[in-house]
Amino acid sequence: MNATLGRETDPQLEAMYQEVILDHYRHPHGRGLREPFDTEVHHVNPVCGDEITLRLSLRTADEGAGEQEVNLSFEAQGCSISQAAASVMFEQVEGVPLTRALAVGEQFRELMDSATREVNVDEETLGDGIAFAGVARYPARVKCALLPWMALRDAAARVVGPEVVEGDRE
Amino acid sequence: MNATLGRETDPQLEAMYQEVILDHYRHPHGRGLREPFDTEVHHVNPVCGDEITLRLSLRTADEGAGEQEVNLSFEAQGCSISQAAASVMFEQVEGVPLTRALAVGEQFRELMDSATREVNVDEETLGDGIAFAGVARYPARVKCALLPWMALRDAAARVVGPEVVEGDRE
Amino acid sequence: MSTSASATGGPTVSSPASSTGFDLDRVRADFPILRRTVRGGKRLVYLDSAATSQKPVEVLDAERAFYEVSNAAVHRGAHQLAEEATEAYEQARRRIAGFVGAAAGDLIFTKNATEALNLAAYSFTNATAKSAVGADLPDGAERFVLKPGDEIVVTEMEHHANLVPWQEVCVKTGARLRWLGITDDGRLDLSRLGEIVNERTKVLAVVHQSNLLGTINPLKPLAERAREVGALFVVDACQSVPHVPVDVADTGADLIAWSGHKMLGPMGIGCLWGRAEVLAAMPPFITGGSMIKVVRMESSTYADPPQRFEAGVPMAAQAVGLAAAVEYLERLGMDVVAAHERELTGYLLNRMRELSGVAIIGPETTVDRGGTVSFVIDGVHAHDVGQVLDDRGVAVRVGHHCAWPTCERFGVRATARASLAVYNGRDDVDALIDAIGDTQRFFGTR
Amino acid sequence: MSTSASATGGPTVSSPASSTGFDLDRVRADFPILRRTVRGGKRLVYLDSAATSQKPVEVLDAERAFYEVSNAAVHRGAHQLAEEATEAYEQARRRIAGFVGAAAGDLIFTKNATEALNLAAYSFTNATAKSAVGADLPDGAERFVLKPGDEIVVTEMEHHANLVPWQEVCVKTGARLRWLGITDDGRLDLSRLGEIVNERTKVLAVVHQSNLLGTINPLKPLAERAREVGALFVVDACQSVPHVPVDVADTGADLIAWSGHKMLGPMGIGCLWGRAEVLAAMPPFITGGSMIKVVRMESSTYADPPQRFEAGVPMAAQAVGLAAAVEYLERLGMDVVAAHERELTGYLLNRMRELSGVAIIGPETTVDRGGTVSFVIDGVHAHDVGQVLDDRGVAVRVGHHCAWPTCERFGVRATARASLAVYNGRDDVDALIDAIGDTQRFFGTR
Ligand SMILES: Cc1ncc(COP(=O)(O)O)c(C=O)c1O
Ligand SMILES: Cc1ncc(COP(=O)(O)O)c(C=O)c1O
Ligand code: FES
Ligand code: FES
Repeated sequence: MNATLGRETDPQLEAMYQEVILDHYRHPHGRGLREPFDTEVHHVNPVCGDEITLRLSLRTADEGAGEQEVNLSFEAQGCSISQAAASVMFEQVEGVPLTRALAVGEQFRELMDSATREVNVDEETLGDGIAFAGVARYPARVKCALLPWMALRDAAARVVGPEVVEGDRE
Repeated sequence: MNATLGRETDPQLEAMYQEVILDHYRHPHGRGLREPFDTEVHHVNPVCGDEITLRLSLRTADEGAGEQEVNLSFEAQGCSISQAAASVMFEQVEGVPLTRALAVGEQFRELMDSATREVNVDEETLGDGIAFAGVARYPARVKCALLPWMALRDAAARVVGPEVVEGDRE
Repeated sequence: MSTSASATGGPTVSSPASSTGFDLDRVRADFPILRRTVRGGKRLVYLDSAATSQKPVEVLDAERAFYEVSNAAVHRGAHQLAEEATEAYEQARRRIAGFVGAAAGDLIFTKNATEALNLAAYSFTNATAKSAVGADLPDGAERFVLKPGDEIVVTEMEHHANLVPWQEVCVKTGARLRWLGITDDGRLDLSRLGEIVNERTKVLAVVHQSNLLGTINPLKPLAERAREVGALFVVDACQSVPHVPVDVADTGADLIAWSGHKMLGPMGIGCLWGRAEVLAAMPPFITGGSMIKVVRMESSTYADPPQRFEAGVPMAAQAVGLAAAVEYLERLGMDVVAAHERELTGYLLNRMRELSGVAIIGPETTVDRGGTVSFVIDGVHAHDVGQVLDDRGVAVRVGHHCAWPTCERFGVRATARASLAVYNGRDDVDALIDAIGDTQRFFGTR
Repeated sequence: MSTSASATGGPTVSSPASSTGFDLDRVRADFPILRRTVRGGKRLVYLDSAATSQKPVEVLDAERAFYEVSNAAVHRGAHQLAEEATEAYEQARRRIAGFVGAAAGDLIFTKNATEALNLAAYSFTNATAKSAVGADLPDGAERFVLKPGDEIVVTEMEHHANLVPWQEVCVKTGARLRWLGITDDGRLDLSRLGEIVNERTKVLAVVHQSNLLGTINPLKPLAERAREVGALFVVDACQSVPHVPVDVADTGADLIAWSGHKMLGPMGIGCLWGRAEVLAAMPPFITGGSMIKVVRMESSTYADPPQRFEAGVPMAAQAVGLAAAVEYLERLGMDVVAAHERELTGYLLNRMRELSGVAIIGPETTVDRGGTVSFVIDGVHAHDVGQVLDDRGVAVRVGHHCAWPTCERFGVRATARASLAVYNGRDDVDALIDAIGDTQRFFGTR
């Protein structure tokens, strides 16, 4: 639909409202709070009042080295960017090892900084998250994209301890 | 002594440091606290920390309509302007009827406003006080010149009531 | 876009001849920022003056001239610069006070309206704390001493700046916070005024014009009720002083707060006006230099208002800039400014009411309302609205506008808000309306 | 007068080639106000920078450019202007923080140093009041909760801004105020440090460089003693940050306050730096918009620092101006600035010591002292001194300099104070010395 206004719309805006983002916004994945869960967090974006309630539990994978896998559910209200980010996040981290989920989150945070400094993102790790690259150009919207990711990080810190989550960062 | 620097000194400065002011500063009249008194007030100029302690008593004149006469004593520390003002004030109001003393004070306050607005001063009432006309041009020093007068006014208000003092003003 | 935006800057559109004898093009020419373009060469359509207004060149010149000619710390020196700076500062106080019909001695400069309202609120906290230990208080300070059972009344349409400070007072003193609600059409609900404002009420703190709804509240009945019960009547005039003539005496208020930056003045300066006897009874808030009478290591005494409330080197350059803003508004005439904005508000409301899928949050007519219009678009989040509008060069604010409870009252999380000022014209409104259509098309809701 | 003053403005004197590789004439050319004349065509000899400094044209340009290009309310919008304004404001925070070796997130903007010190002091008042009623406090806030028996230690050389707020805290909480004295040669008396700062001490608040004496206090032993007893160490750096390189970590301080207007920056902005965990533990001071997390009518929660302490629309233009001042100083090099001022201070002290009938109040050598020199002239009141100096074009400050107890300590009611900045040269000092002679002749004391 961007085409309707292609003549007028700044390419930067189109870069933010990627088709994939609008799709996730209209048809979000993973919605609805589910049981059981290890922890529940509630995050608010104070600028707009939007919020997310996120539940996390960790399951040890049936086989292998006993890596803990993410099991997520959430309920969120907010703008297209925050809703799409939550949906994409769900797709990316549900059922994957926690360490990998946190790594994606770190890459995502890095990506959001890309308007103000040279960043080093690993596109493979980021996966679909790369669609949010255009958001970084709108500083006021970066918090939207990060809302679900910050909630996940917070929830993980509560379950496995902040050291583990922080340690993952550098 | 202004002559030494006549070439350099702004006439405005010479107008403030009149010979009569410097004389009163060097040879002040009326110094020293005396008894008895009806009220004692202590005023401080918060800008410089200078102060005056002033005692006032009112005596009914021996004869005539029973007008109350000012009987004043004071102790003061401060700059040349404040000290000279106290000395001149003493000269002008000691032994005169209170209503007249307050009138002189009002004229003096009026004079101090003369740099910023058209004022109406009665030179006869003001008497020697007119020497302070140059002070009005230095707003930071106006408070110096008014320090003893404000103390007198305050003391009078305590003895005869603020209505009487205020009433005198308009 | 349907307006004749110019990519090279400068508002080249000519607005319809105004019936108020007001020359919009000339006014616009005084505001340098209106010459810039945004988002790839689009004309700046600035509809966010309720957040902060733009500044005419006179204000910038006045501030700069102060720094280039008379800069010194005021009330602190006897040299010529200090004299000039002090005179410029006090002259600014007289001008700004005169603008609202006040005496200069009753006007206090703060950094913004928020500090001004906190000054009012902390008068209660501080008087209560000092009274509890028997410390010195100014004569008349008893009315600022609170105890459990006392009540403070605000409204549901307050900006956080006139809500949170009172919540804090209540926490610290044990007083209870109550509030007047809002009717469905965005008016203050006065039906329970007599009950909610009662003998226990020590403060009634009310916004004059809501920064979210645009509603202008009737101060008269509020002032009367406050007086009846002996409550202090505090008015947040942030959104009225810049737009309509305000005379402090007419308001019936005890204290009135507003900001300089919303009335064409510089950032970093706000105002608190108070009735002389109210100010005289208030203990100090921020303490330090220049607000004292005598300082000893053991204890200190305080100067009279307004100095008592202006500790430290004040924002003299900003006061001078704000005085220039006031002169600018006076030259245009506040009646003319108000008429221009009222006419434009009517046009905006009319055009917006015609749109489908767009709802106005707040009164839908110009009766007792200002030119600050909140709206929501079906199916599009306010921040997404703001984003597309911004892309069209139209600057509006989105969010809860620091009036979160007001949003809750109307069941919305956020609104988009277009707010008008003296430099806006119909072309700006047209640009907004077009951009709303674009938004709906962009998100497929139209 | 012996200096080659020019009646047509502009400092035409050329100063002696400086050993510090510093071009005074070029610096002076950056300060428009130095081109003006005073009192009938005399060159302005500005020796009152401790009260407020003059501003280079870069600072004025930066502030103006902000208003002309990016003016908007920061942290409040999604449109391009709001984005630019927010970025300019936060970029300014990073620059200014970097200037003192701090992380941006640990720097709070206030209206002046006085507000910054009150913010520190009110943390105690508010934490104490909230704790008494069991209200919510940030984690770690216990150290801000005072009870009778607790002690707050200041010094006898504090500016009122770092004395009166602590007196107020003591009145409200029942804590006791104690202080370190001053030796006869104007040094902080540390002989009783161990006794006066003890286990009961909750705050040690000390000026880095005295604005009256010029003394630079040794922060290291003070910081160590504060840490030993677990007291919060608060430093008033108003007179040091503008003149010498300061690195917050080196100071050992928990909180440091200073003003923008004394460091070539605009009026209306001050700074409070704090260690991250200290700031995080402090309850809010001024409350309102943009410092909240969630607001409901019933109660509210607060944002993290620095936002928690920046309620209301902030002074973004002034932050941008202050960042330009910092860039200006960095371009000169703070080491060079400090060396220039130290050399000039030595010259001033030397020349002044030669005068008869003139006494310096404060250290007489450049060891651990800055370029702020108070003096008294036998037989002439400080205000009369200031008046004749002013007549010669020499602007000094006279009075108690908001350090009244320091005056009392030295048995003087008021001093005249000459204070140096980067734009001063030997010609300014010479003009001062000549004018002192004139003063003595004028009043017949020489
Ligand atoms: C040492 C010291 N502390 C505090 C202050 C207060 O600074 P401000 O007036 O900018 O708040 C000053 C200057 O006035 C000062 O010199
Ligand atoms: C109604 C109202 N009150 C208070 C404020 C706070 O003003 P400031 O942010 O300038 O302190 C605002 C604006 O932000 C406002 O619109
Ligand atoms: S606007 Fe609220 S999360 Fe995007
Ligand atoms: S300087 Fe203190 S009274 Fe004149």
